[in-house]
Amino acid sequence: MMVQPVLLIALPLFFAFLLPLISLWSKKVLKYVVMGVMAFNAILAFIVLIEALKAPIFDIIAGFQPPLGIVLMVGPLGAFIALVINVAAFVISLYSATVTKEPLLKYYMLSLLILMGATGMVLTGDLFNLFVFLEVTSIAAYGLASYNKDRKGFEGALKYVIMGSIGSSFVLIGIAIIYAQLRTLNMLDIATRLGEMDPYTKIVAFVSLFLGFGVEAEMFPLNAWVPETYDGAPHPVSAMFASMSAKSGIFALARVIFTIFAFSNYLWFVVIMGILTVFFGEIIAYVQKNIKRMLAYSSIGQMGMIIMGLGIGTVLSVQGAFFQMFSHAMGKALLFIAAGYMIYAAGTDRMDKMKGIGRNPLIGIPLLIGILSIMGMPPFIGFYGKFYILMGGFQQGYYAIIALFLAASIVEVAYYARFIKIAFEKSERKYPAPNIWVYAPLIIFAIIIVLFGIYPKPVMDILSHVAAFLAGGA
Amino acid sequence: MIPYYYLASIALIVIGIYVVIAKKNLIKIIIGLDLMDTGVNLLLIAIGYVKGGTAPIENANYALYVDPIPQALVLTAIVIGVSVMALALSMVIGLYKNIGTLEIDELRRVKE
Amino acid sequence: MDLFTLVSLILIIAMLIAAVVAAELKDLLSAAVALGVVSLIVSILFYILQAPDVAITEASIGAGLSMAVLIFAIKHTERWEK
Amino acid sequence: MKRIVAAILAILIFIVLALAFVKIPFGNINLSDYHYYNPITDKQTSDSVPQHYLVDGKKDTGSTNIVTAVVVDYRGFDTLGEVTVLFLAATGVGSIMYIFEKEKRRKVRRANAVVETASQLLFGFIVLFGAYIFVHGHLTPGGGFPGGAVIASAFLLLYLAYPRFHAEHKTLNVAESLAGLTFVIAGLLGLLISGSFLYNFLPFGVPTYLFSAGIIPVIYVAVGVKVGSELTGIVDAMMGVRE
Repeated sequence: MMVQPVLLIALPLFFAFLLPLISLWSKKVLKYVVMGVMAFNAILAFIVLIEALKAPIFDIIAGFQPPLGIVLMVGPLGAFIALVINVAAFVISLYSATVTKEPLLKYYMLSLLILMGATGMVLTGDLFNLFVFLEVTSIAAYGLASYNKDRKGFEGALKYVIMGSIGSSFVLIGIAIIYAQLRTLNMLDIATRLGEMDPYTKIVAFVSLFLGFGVEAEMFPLNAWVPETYDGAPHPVSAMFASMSAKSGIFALARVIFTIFAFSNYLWFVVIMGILTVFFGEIIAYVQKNIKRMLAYSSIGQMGMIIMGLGIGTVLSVQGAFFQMFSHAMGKALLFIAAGYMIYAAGTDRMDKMKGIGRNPLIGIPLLIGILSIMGMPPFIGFYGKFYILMGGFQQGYYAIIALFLAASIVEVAYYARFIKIAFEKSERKYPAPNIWVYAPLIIFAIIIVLFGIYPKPVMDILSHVAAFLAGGA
Repeated sequence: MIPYYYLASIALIVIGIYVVIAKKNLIKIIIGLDLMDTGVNLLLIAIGYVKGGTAPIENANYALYVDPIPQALVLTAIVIGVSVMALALSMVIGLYKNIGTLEIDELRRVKE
Repeated sequence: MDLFTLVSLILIIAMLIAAVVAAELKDLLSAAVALGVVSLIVSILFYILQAPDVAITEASIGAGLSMAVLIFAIKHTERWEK
Repeated sequence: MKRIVAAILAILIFIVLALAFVKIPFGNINLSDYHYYNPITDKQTSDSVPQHYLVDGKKDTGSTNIVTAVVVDYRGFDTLGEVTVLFLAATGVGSIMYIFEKEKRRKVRRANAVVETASQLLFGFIVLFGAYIFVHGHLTPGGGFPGGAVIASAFLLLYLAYPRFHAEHKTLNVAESLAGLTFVIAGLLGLLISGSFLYNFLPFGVPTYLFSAGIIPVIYVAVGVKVGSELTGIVDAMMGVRE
């Protein structure tokens, strides 16, 4: 049976509108409804992926041929990232059961809608529709970031709102410039007729869109919001940011770079932004004492690696970038969930007060797997991403960039090793045992990381479509 | 020669950017964001204007209409702008109830 | 210079003055009112540019409700910028 | 110092953006000069997108207001996203202002009798006017968003006249949920009937009549109710006068 990709967007939206009515009947079932919807959505995303592997799907909305109407353009890579986002959302929704702060109804509505926005950003094939979904994702993220309603939460969320609004204004300026010259909004239509644009105007449009989506993709220097927002948000929400909104932002960036502007002579600009982002993130992460801030800066570093992989622009490096998106979505979500438990168990967010917290095997083993994967050790999934980005860099002869990249990786290994040492140190202190909503998501993520680390062939098969993506396809 | 409508809307955007970067009061910053939004909206509508055209509502006396798409886009953008503004303002109120100031400098000082 | 240009230029200059006033006034309540003036003038400009749908929306949402929300927020916090 | 940096940056952005608009004419455009490309059939056409809307819009959608045709039908998916954004904002504001609900209300002065009586009189008329705007969205300028905003402004008037007034929260929530569900269900019905989401499956009727243009009036009524109740919810939360 043919599953239309639009269902991936319509279903969470339908249930988000339905939740207030369900809550009139019973408040207890809400979390199970949300989990069920997200699980079903992940299954749908899997079916869409299988179909997209045969041929890219064009899902016409409202019955008008593109570019007259909006079209969803689902290639294998888009479907893959959508699946990653949906699986991560489902697993994180298990951990969301530990959230007890009221108003829970609003929390669940926002978490369904951030999923809807992130999925829509990945699937859509229309530039203005991409902007609308960017706004859905980021406004849901603003609401979730300030959910704790304490000082840290409001500060982080406000910073995010200000940066995000500037970014979305720039996206809109880029859209306006492109529309003024081409009178169309469909991505493939724009790509085909890009030659009609004035060269200077084209560069301004590219830079506007690039900077606009760079805010969501945590690119330097637009990432000042990241540490405070991640730190102030509830723990499941930090995991959501790392694995959902950041991933959809980076995919939108890839769309801008490859699908719309099939640029090859300006890619060095992207590489430089990427390496700056890597350095900014990793160096500051090294000096952090607060665990969530450290993870947030490390997240910036990882996003920088992805941007670099996209910028190098060979098939191999872009494959690496997409693999890195997958491994980062899984690994960072795991680490944020683990960090959430540790902050709860240790009663503080300072790392030096967490001695011996990993000695409980239910926490320690997934934590170790997650850290090793993020560090890029074989045989976990994090290895392949970094490895392919490096290989792509060698092919293109970016030796200086590669040296810097390796240096940043060593810094990353250093601070994670320090953290491992603290977490597994012998200590007299007793920590409360985790409940099932904590260790079940950890174990699921750990299984995914190990499974695809030992047997990466299915993922590599999907990523073999990168060549078509680079050529400007779906 | 750059048309004055474009210059005016870009000037509005730039005033907004200046306010956001230079001012230290949170409500002032939000006013700056709103100025930016308004500027982009004016830019889009100006792009869609056709000299001698009339509003795109069917009219037997006219044959020339302005471009309807930017108008549809701006309709969306206005609503998004007011949503962001309301959300940001409620966060400002929340922050004020927590620490009792709107100035970024004082906010930083309270932290230490 | 035709009427269209003349009226547009006058309104644009008024709009920019109101924007600068909104940006520079220390009294946030007055700044909010100036912002409402900007929105109102922009909605007239929309009407001149043959976009009545957008003009109605901007006048009711941009100039009306968003200003009301801004004034409520100022009422809950402080009126003067330091 | 910060002001100087900001001013320099602002002037720089101004110059860069202004130069980008040198080649973009204002007003002197011919909409049929642009020829769009259909990526599915892989064909270049002799038509441009706005020209197609203006010429065939009435035939395609049955609406005489082409902006409405674009907003609700051609680009209806954007409008669904936009409604979601407003819903999110209302949800977010509700979630943030939740803690302040228990706060003690300040002593409020009653507004005078003239304001109270006038707002009672006007309330009905304003709501009626808002409803008129969104019901006739496919015929005249206006539509769901301004209509909803007008309805919200009627409630705003009540809030100002009666400081103790507050809208029933459950009713607002139910209204906005039902309106949102109407929109999504209309979209899903289109998917079931013709295989494409948000397809305009109802008969178009005779253009310029109230009951024409298929699902456009249905969606615009839903949008109007939703926008009205959400903006009222935002105003209600921002007033902070709840017990």
